[in-house]
Amino acid sequence: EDKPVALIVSQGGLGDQSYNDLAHSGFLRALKETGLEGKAVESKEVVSQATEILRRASDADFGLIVDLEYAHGEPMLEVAKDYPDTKYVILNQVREGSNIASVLFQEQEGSYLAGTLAALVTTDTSIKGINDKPVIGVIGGTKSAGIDKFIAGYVEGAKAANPEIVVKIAYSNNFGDPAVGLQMAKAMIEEGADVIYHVAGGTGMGVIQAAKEAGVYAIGVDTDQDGIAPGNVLTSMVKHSDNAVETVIQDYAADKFPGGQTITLGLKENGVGLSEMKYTKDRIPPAILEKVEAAKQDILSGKIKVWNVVDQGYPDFLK
Amino acid sequence: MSMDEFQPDTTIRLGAQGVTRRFGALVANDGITFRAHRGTIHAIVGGNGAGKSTLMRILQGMDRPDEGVVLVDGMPTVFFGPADAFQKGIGMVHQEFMLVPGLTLLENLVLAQEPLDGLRRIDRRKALDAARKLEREAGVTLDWDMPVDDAPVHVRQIVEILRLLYRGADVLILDEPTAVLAPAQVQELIVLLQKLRSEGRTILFISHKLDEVMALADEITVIRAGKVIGAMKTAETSKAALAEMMIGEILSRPNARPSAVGRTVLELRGLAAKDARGVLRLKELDLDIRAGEIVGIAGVAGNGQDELIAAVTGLGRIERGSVRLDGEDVTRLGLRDRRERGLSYLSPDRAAEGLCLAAPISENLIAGRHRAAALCKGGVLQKGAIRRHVETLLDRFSVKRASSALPISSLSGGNQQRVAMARELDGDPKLLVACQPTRGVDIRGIAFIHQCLLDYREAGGAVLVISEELDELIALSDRIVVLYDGRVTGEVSRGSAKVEELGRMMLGETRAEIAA
Amino acid sequence: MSAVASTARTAPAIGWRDVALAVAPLVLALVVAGIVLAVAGHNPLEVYWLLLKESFGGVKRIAATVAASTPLILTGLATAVAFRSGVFNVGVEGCVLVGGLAAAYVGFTFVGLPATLLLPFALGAAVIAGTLWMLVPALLKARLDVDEVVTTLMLNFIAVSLTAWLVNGPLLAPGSANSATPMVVEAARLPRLMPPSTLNAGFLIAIALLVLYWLWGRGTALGLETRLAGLNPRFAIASGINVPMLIIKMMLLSGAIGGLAGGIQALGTVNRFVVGFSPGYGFTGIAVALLGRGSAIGILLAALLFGALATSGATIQLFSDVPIEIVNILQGTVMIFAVARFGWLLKQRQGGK
Amino acid sequence: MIDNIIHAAFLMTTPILLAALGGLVNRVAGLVNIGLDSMMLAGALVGLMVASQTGSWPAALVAAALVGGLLGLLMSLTVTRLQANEIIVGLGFNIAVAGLVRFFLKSWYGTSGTLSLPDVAMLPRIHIPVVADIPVLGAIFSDHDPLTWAAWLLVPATAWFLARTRLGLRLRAAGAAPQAARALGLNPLNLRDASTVFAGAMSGLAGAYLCIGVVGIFNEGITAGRGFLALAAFYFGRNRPWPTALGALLFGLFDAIQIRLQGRGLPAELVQTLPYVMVIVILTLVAITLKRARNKGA
Ligand SMILES: Nc1ncnc2c1ncn2[C@@H]1O[C@H](COP(=O)(O)OP(=O)(O)OP(=O)(O)O)[C@@H](O)[C@H]1O
Ligand SMILES: Nc1ncnc2c1ncn2[C@@H]1O[C@H](COP(=O)(O)OP(=O)(O)OP(=O)(O)O)[C@@H](O)[C@H]1O
Ligand SMILES: [Mg+2]
Ligand SMILES: [Mg+2]
Repeated sequence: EDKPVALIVSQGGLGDQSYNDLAHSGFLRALKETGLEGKAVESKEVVSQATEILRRASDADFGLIVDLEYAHGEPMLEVAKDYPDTKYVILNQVREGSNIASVLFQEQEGSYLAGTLAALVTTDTSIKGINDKPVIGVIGGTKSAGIDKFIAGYVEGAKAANPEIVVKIAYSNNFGDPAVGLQMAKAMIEEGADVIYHVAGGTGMGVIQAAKEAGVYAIGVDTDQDGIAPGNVLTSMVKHSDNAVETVIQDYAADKFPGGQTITLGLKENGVGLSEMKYTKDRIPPAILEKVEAAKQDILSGKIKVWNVVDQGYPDFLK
Repeated sequence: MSMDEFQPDTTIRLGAQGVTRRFGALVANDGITFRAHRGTIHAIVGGNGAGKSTLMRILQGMDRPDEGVVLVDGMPTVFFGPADAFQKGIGMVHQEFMLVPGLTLLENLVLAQEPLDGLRRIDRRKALDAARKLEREAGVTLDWDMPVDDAPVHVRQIVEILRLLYRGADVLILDEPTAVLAPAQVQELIVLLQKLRSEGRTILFISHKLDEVMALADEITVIRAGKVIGAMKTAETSKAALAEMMIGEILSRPNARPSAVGRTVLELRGLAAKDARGVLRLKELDLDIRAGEIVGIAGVAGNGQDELIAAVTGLGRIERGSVRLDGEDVTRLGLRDRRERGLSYLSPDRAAEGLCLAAPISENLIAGRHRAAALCKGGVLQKGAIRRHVETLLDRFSVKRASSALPISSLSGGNQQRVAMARELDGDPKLLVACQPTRGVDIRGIAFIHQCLLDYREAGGAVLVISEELDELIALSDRIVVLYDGRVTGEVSRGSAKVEELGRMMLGETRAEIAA
Repeated sequence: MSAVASTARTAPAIGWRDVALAVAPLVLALVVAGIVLAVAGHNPLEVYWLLLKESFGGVKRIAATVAASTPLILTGLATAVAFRSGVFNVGVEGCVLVGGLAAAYVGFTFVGLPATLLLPFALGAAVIAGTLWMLVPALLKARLDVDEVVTTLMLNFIAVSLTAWLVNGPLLAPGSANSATPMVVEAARLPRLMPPSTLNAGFLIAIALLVLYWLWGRGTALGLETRLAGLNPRFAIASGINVPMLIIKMMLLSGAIGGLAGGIQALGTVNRFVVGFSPGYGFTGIAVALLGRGSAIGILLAALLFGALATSGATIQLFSDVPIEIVNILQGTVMIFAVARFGWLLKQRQGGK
Repeated sequence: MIDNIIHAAFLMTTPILLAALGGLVNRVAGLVNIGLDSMMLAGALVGLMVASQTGSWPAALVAAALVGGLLGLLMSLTVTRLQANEIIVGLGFNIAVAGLVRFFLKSWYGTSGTLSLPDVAMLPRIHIPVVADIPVLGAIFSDHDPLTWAAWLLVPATAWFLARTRLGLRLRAAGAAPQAARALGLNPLNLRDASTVFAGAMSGLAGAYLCIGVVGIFNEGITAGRGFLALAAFYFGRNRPWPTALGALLFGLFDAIQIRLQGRGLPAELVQTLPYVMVIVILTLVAITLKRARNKGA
């Protein structure tokens, strides 16, 4: 195939420092590699204009349309029927259709490991900046199943590692307000939290800033954010949605488009996981790292099935 | 005439040379030429809309002529804004008040020429000293820290004049300064102006009240429809002559034929009311008005008139007492319900309350009555019916207009007042509360409006007139009730009323005391 | 507030000179945005041509533009109604949200009902929700003279959070990764006018309301009273018009129309309520109302203008490298200059007034 | 706990307060400024850039104020000279400037959304030795940055400026009665422009505060509608500096509280509405008491 590719950016647009930016980077990489034409589309009205945009792209005969907007699930079904020769990709949900490929991420699995690590670290006062209180935190960009999927995994992992653990949960209600992220992290640090996971895009920058100021630890998300505040970002829950986008585009270029299939990216597929902890590894006692590694193996082997809020609804420990 | 033939005459402090100012099709000033000599009081008279204010605005640099020039000290001059005029010692008190609400009197006095202290703050003490000095010159005393909004009109008037003196103006342009003043206050003002003249200042004085003009002015220029009709020394003319020049005809005085008084329409008992600031202004007032009679309220502003109006119309709340309208107790009802029961109210404040200047003439004319069955069916306005109704009314009250669809701001003062009057007399109400019915209206307008009121009375209507014009009250009222400090201190019936006697009663003397 | 005063006025008869004066600003806006485009290395003319093609080039695009302007017509109308009575209601955004959610809720809950019942029911729910949302500020304004700008602005923020909570907890669609209700059933969806375009019967409703508004403004007693109260409350009161009651009525009406806008969006376009449901229709509505000088036709044109920018702004990205921010800059400058008056250019002095 | 809340409250208040005071003066002079948010955003970006370039926070503040003021001037001219409707112009500026900022970030730094620069000079915190250890007082007075102090000192200063100075008086006149001001030879339009420039400068500072006072980075969403909260604040205060400051403080305080109330059972979304609900509640209570008083009075 050589028809051009369209990337439809989801709400919040590019510059969200997470989901959209990540997918976009994969998109650009793929274009370079495959030499395909491609355009990214942003719109404040991406939700209400769903079908209009999808149809316009299909009419303008783009061969492949990668859609990051979650609310485009149903509209895509409708449109895809009318354009059998156009290929569509939807993320974070499964949509039937021979010309639709669905991509699912198992963020909860990576988050589980982050939670395990955090819970083990937070009571080990031998580590610089750590107090003995079994208190950790997590800050979500908005209260939604998509975000709580991360948070549930994190909490589950933490509880598994230390039943006594207290996990502070807060939502910034905004993916682009570092000031509020900083305030929320500070509030948690006041209450003894010394490891704080953020699932809040740009707002998370404030969380990392707070960890740096207070000499405690943040956990990054989506990309490897360890470098943003070396030594104060314990690890990052990397989510390779960029790779996902990149691969489907390459497959499409090679006429191997996985139409009708669902691509799942979890620990096993190396679609999610913890960063290599460049700046913090040596501070963490090997025992802890081993425990985390063990948990990873249990997930891979299926011994541990991490709770998925999107499929299974809210678990009791989040209610 | 061209400039080179023009030789400056320095006895002319301020003047105009062929000044023309157009507003669209309308020519407000049409080649006006006049001269005000140094140290004199020069009156400009003319009907509403004759073009007086327009000319004055030009003389003060607020507005620029389309043709012609302003003369300062005999020299043709072009102003770049009022600041420029102040530079040349020319200041103006505008027809509509030009004080800044929310500021104190003192702040208004010094605004735009504030005395500063070392820290570049406004120096309150310097300002106050200046104010006191001006006070003494003017022979008044004011509470300078009072917010303008609380100050009675005559105080505002004085502040506006003092402000000009403060700015060092030696030419004072006063556009209808007496329109809003009570007789006593007019006297004070006249004295003040004469004093200022004696100090060598030049004054341009505009008024519709020819007595004042005759009493005050040295020279008079008459304008009609934007043109100068004549200029003369006061000594060489008379009221009648002026009136004829102003409106181009001789008016027949409105005459009040005796009319049969009927049932009691308005009955006030033990009325007491406070003003906005909670001061008891109306104290135990009883008053009856019967069908077919006009009752006038005389009194110096601030003796309870406003509260009386509020109480009768239902616009304000009262402390004690009762109000009966045509036998029915309406004490608890608001203006709306009282209007439905036959009350009609001509507001003293035409611009802010009496009319909606931005709205078309027609809508001003039907506002409030627009739901009447004839004009409105099922909430839908009957365009045809309304147009006919409006045009008939406008013609009956001979309102000069380009089109009834134009905003009413396009009408002259007098014509605006006619519209207001027409609306209130429409749908024959039982009681008309007419406040300052001819404020700012020229003699032709006054005559017309008085006739309307008298006709209405003859037709069996009851009228409560509140006015600061004693002549007006005397001309209209079957009974004049004098209001002093919230109480009725006297009553005079038609024929037996004399201006000076009333004037003294208004200052608190009872009839008996005056007789003695 | 001056904004109110300026819109409260009824639009005067439009002459050619006015047309010229009305077009001049748009031209200026295009010039300014053109400079930005040029700096960004795009050919302004090409971009404008593309925008034009993408908004009005062909039936499909026109349909898209009209569809995009439907909610703006309604929010503009909702705002204008309040402005007429002298109330500066900036809370239409909130009404859109609660209205949209209410309609969606009915649409996916009472699945048993036939379209003939369900659709009116759902729209009715939207209207009621919007009306109730304005009740508090209306009463506060009319009875206690609490400034409506603050209260309605605050209510917007509250509406965002409240709806977010509802669609994420009680009303969350199972198996959904972001806060969204289930889809509304077919029976609850507004019929599309020219499938596959999302242009739907909601547009007809909007137009109908626009006509009603026009008639109401010039032909009815209530319209007259509203205008007078907006222009000069003291006068209105002195003429025996019940102004507080009028203010309540108009604010509730404004809320009702705002709610309807949300309902139509939920039942016609998005077919559910989801976070990010309204990209600020309420706020654009303010611009639409003011830009349209409060007149029915003006509102229609302004809504079409912004609708066109919204649709074409999104789709031109498929055919050029013009990024969304450039489109935003264009939208902004159009807004700014579209209300500029150039009367002063043709020397026209206002005298004393 | 309480200390932390108080301290955080002041932190969150400062940007709103700065912008609100600017908007207040602007409105007193007769222009309602809906565009504060845009000036904040520009100020934030420029503030960060200069703070990183020069490594001096005063320079950053000056730059932020300048760019804010410049935007203010542009906005004012379109309103006063082109007689454009101030509300739309404000909304338009918010959209256009947001676009410009993104455009600039992309074309200049090749990033979108967030900008983090090396060695940004953050605002210093002023630690007051003894006071710092006193419970509540410490939180109120100690460890705040210069801008927070400036903001609060500006409250009485603004009140004094409007009441006592020549310019203040003239601004009030220009707002309350432009015709009268004109008749006295003042130029209401120029005065109005001046006030808008001030509002812009203050908003610019508010933006800079978010960037170099709170977090060391810029994000296109960093103002998070605070310009509108500022608007609400000076409407709340009915143009009087102290009540306006109170309004701003309400937002800051209840924001600080809601952050700490989260995860205590109540749904986060509802807790987040606390500041907005409280503002309405308090306005209502004030209005009721006023009405009571009036009814007694007359
Ligand atoms: N602002 C305006 N715009 C347009 N036309 C106006 C305006 N002002 C006045 N006119 C018209 O110019 C004509 C002259 O008005 P003018 O005030 O001279 O009437 P008038 O004879 O003085 O009436 P009156 O004596 O009752 O005031 C009137 O018909 C009026 O409608
Ligand atoms: N700004 C304006 N625009 C249009 N017409 C105007 C304007 N100002 C005045 N006019 C009209 O010009 C004519 C002269 O107005 P002007 O105010 O000078 O009359 P006047 O002699 O002062 O009347 P009055 O005695 O009622 O004050 C009137 O018809 C008036 O309506
Ligand atoms: Mg006149
Ligand atoms: Mg006049």
